[in-house]
Amino acid sequence: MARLAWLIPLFPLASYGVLAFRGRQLGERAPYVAIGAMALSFVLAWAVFLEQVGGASAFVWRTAWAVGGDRVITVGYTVDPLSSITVAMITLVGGLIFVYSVGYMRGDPYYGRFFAFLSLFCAGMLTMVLANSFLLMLIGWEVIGLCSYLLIGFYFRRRAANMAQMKAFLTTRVGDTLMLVGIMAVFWQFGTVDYHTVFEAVRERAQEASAVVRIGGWEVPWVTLTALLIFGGPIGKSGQFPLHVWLPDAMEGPTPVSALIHAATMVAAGVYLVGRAYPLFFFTPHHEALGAVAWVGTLTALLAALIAVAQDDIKRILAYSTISQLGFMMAGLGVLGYTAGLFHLLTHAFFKALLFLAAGSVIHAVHTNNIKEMGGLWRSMPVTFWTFLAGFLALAGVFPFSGFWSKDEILLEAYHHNPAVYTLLTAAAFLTALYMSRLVAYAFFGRYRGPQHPEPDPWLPEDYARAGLHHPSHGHHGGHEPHESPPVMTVPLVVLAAFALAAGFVGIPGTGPEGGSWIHHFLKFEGFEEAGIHAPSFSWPLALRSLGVAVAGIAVAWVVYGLRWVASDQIRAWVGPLYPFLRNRMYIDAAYAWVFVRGGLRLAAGLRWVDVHVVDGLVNLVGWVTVLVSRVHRLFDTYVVDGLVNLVGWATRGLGLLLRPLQTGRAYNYILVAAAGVAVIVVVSLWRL
Amino acid sequence: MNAEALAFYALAAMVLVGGGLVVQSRNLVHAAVSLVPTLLGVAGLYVLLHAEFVTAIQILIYVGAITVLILFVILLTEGATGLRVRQRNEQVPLALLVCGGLAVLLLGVLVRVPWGPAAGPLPPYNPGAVGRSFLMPYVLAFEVTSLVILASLVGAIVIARREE
Amino acid sequence: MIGLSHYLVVSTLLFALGLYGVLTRRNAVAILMGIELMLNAANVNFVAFTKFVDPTFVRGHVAALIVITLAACEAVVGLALVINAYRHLETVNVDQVDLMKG
Amino acid sequence: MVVLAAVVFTFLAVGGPLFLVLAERKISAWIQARVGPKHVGPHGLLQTVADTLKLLYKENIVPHRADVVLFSVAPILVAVAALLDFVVIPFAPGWVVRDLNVGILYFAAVSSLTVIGILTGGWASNNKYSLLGGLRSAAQMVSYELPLGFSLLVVATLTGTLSTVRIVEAQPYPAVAYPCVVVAALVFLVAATAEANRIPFDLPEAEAELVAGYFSEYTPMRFALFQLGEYGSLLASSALFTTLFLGGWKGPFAFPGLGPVGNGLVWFLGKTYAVVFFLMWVRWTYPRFRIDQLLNISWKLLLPVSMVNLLVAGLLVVGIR
Repeated sequence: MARLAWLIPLFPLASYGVLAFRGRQLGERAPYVAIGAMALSFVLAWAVFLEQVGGASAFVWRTAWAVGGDRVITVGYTVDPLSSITVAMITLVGGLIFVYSVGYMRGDPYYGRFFAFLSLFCAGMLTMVLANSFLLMLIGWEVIGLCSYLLIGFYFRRRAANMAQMKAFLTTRVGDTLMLVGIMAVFWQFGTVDYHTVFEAVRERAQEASAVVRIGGWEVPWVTLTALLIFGGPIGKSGQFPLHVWLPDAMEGPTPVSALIHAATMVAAGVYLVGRAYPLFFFTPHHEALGAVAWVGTLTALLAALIAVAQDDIKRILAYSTISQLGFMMAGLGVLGYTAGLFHLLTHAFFKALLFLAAGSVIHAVHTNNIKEMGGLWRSMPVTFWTFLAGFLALAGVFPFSGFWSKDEILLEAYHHNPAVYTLLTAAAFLTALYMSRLVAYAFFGRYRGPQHPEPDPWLPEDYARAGLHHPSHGHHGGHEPHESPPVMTVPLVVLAAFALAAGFVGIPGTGPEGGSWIHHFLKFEGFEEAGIHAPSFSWPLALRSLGVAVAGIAVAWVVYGLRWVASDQIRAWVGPLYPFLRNRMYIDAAYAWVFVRGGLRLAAGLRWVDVHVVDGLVNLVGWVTVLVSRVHRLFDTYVVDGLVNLVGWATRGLGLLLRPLQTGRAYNYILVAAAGVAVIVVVSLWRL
Repeated sequence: MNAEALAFYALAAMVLVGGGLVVQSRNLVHAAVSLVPTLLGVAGLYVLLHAEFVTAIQILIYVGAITVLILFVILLTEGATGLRVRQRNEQVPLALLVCGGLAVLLLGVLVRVPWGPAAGPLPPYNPGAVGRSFLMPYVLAFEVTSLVILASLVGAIVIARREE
Repeated sequence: MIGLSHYLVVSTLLFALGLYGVLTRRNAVAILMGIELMLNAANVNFVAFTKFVDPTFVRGHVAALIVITLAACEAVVGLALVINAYRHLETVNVDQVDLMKG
Repeated sequence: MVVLAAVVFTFLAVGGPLFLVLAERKISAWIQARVGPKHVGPHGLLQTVADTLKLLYKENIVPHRADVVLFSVAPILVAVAALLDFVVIPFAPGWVVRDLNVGILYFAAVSSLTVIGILTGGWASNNKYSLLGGLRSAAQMVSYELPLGFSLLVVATLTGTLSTVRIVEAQPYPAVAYPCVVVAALVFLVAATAEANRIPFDLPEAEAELVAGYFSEYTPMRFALFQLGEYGSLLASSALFTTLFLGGWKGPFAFPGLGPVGNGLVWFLGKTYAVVFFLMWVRWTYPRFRIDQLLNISWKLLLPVSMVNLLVAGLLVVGIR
């Protein structure tokens, strides 16, 4: 089966090809192509995955792609536990989101294009996961970046969407450039970009004193520098602090896109890459690259969770939650919790996709993104509510939902390897439960606060309105109570909810050999054993503590937002400037806008000022002076100089007449001379011989 | 005189007579048609040199494509009208001198240089050897050539199309 | 026995013929034909040297093939230029294409 | 070998096309519910022989102010190019004039010579219809050479050789390659029909527009040479199609008592004439394309399809290996 793994990304790619050229003609039938291709990939991916589960050994196929001297760049694919489980997750979640999109996007004038982009995205993502080398990975990486750009700006007539897509592309570009430099460094150091070869080399060099490079006064080991440069890519793609700013804005795209790309898969690409290149990070002196990963992750997790508490837009809350959870994963990987971080990546994909899709269903029903204008939806939208609740419980980390198991793993690893990180992550976990409960309380409980006659939908792009079309997802006319979405949208929710509930069971201790959990057995990093690092075993007190934290978060939120024993205004007054600080996203976006955007504009304006006043002034001055002087000179000129000039003119003309035949402007004359010249050179060289 | 020599002299004659007609014909269509025996003769020389693949490409590209293109352009522009127009510029005598001189000099040099024995036998299966050469040591040249093709393709279309 | 110098003689003569065509023709297409002759002469050299001097990697064949390819490119672009010139100036004689002359 | 080559060539040069002309007339007659030639010889079998004799006797006319040299050379070039195609066709095991290691490339190269004959013939006639026919023909043949070449490359990719004999030996193709082979075969068939200037691609000689295209001005023997070239290349294309896609001399069973060569000849000629019959059937059934349709089919349909096909074939070969 593993030999056929190269077909997995090809099906969506073929679907993209068909839809790109024939999407318009296919019209309403476009999704069948995309879903059919995804289904094929899904079957193949699960076959490969189950084979790996059954204990098949890792399989790498590669062939020479470009040969430059003795350096060979290979192309191929890797099938091992990590790539197979990720591929299985992507095809499952992706397939469900495709199905959901059939309902959500119905009637869109660019229906075919949407599925074409989604297909291309899946092709890129699967390529990136299955790649055997940094270069092929980079190709997939850039394809998904491109698709993210295209899909964020899918409603391309909306200015906000255009701004968001550019922001996303440019922000991630910062990280990608660093990563590209990192890959070049890898190629420079090892002469190849093949994962296997590079990692073997890194492992061997770990013992000897690694070469250092001087930056300013510091001596940085090569490996560390390379690892950190490569980590730049994940920082951008996975929305880690300080490059996280694009992710909340990316919610301008259609909701299925937010679910697929900006929650479940693409943003996880960075985490996956860190997992894939783990030896590079691990075999640095004192694991210092991992320390950086851990701290970036922790900081991101905490800050994003703080910001999420003060947001009102449902998709924005989920976006910050995504950032925060990605921070958890990074932190998990950073504190030597290889399995824990990747396990959280998988469970998070299920429950966050679920949350986004459910949120899309809610938006679809109530025509607003503001949770303060929702309320009481549990009665009118039962399926959405129950599935959202499942996702919420999983994200908050309530026993026995999947988030509990994976988050607990991360906290466990942190507790053993880095207590400071553990403390901060526990705080973040508390905040996670808090803001999610707030969201649920506002949106689903209380009474409906939405307008009875909603104004035109803010998510309705102008061109739909101009075309006299209803927004696909908002096909029904407003004016009455929201109601449940069609089955094509709710069925994927139910399936995802089942996974959100159950996917964590593979992390229960005792499901694997020797009392460990199955996931620990399946996804493990060989380097740990060599280094004598053992995964800490499950501990009840810690699990209870994290469960307690989650319950505490929910309880606090319930008291404030559900039962309203304490008015939220009061708390707002109480925390003082903290609330506006968080509400405005810690002013990070504003700071970037001030520094980079306004700075750029200021610089341009300054240069323009210099141009207008100084340069032009000088030029004008010179001009005036010249005019003045020239007036004086005019008389002199007319009589004396002109005479001279005419003399020169006549002389030149005479010379010109003399030399004119040489410059004929006819190429064949020149060629003749050139040929004669060659003959002369031959004669001369013969002479000297 | 053995068969190889016979073939060589016949082909050489074909090449040179054809080439002479190409540069000498007043009628451009005749000149272009004379390219055919010249190029085919060169292809024949390649056969004698055991370069089958180059032969096939020579015929396919030069005779089948470039000559047709040239004929096409002649027919589209002047056709046979060239008969009434002076076909040569004023530097014929000088050109004769230079070309003749250059040829004599080069011949003198080429014939005298001892080129040394072959470094080895030709690989037996030509297309395969050429392909391997293209994709292993000369891959950069190969790729650059493909880029040039693309550029000239686009350029030709842009230049030759009628302005709207 | 036909040796390297035989081929070199043929190619030299062919080259001289081509050069003569390039130097004396007025018609742009005829000049292009002269260039083709010169390129062919060079190719004969490449292939002959491959057989008689250096067969490693059949380098000469590779060079000849690249020359053929580039000759095709050159012909295409050159003829496109000719067509364009003819359309605007109604002549393809290079000494009459002199819009830049003062 | 030389004797064999001479025999095959003589047969093909005279017998093959003569028979094809008769076959075309008979088949067209059947399709149009006529009888066709029937007076000369039994069932009109000798009709084309008689026609040829008549053509030999008649005067060769050269149009006023035509270019005599090119006018005479053009038909010979066309006929010779068509006949040279047969050099690489393997008729039976061992029955091939030369098994070149660049066989199919050679075929493509030589068949492209026809264009020059047609173009010069059209020009040399000093007749605008002939010239237009020649130009159209050149444009058409150059356009269709590309898809033809790509389908040849598919076969070369799958079999790993350019030699026609080895290609026959490599068949049948592996089952996974069938989709590629079928697409390549269809592209080849269409492109070969176009290359042979046959209906539905016979614009260069469209009677209604151009009298008879590039050979309007040609009389007896030279006209016969053009016909020889046309039918010769038709036969050659069919033979190559048989070689590349239908297994050449191989057959599902062997006739007893014929030996390997006899069997090979029977199967090969049988398949070739079946293809010829198919092409004639098409000719007498379908109308002609317009020039824009013709060019669109080549550049917008056949070329992309055959390029993708080549890509898939390459992937398949890598995958199989």
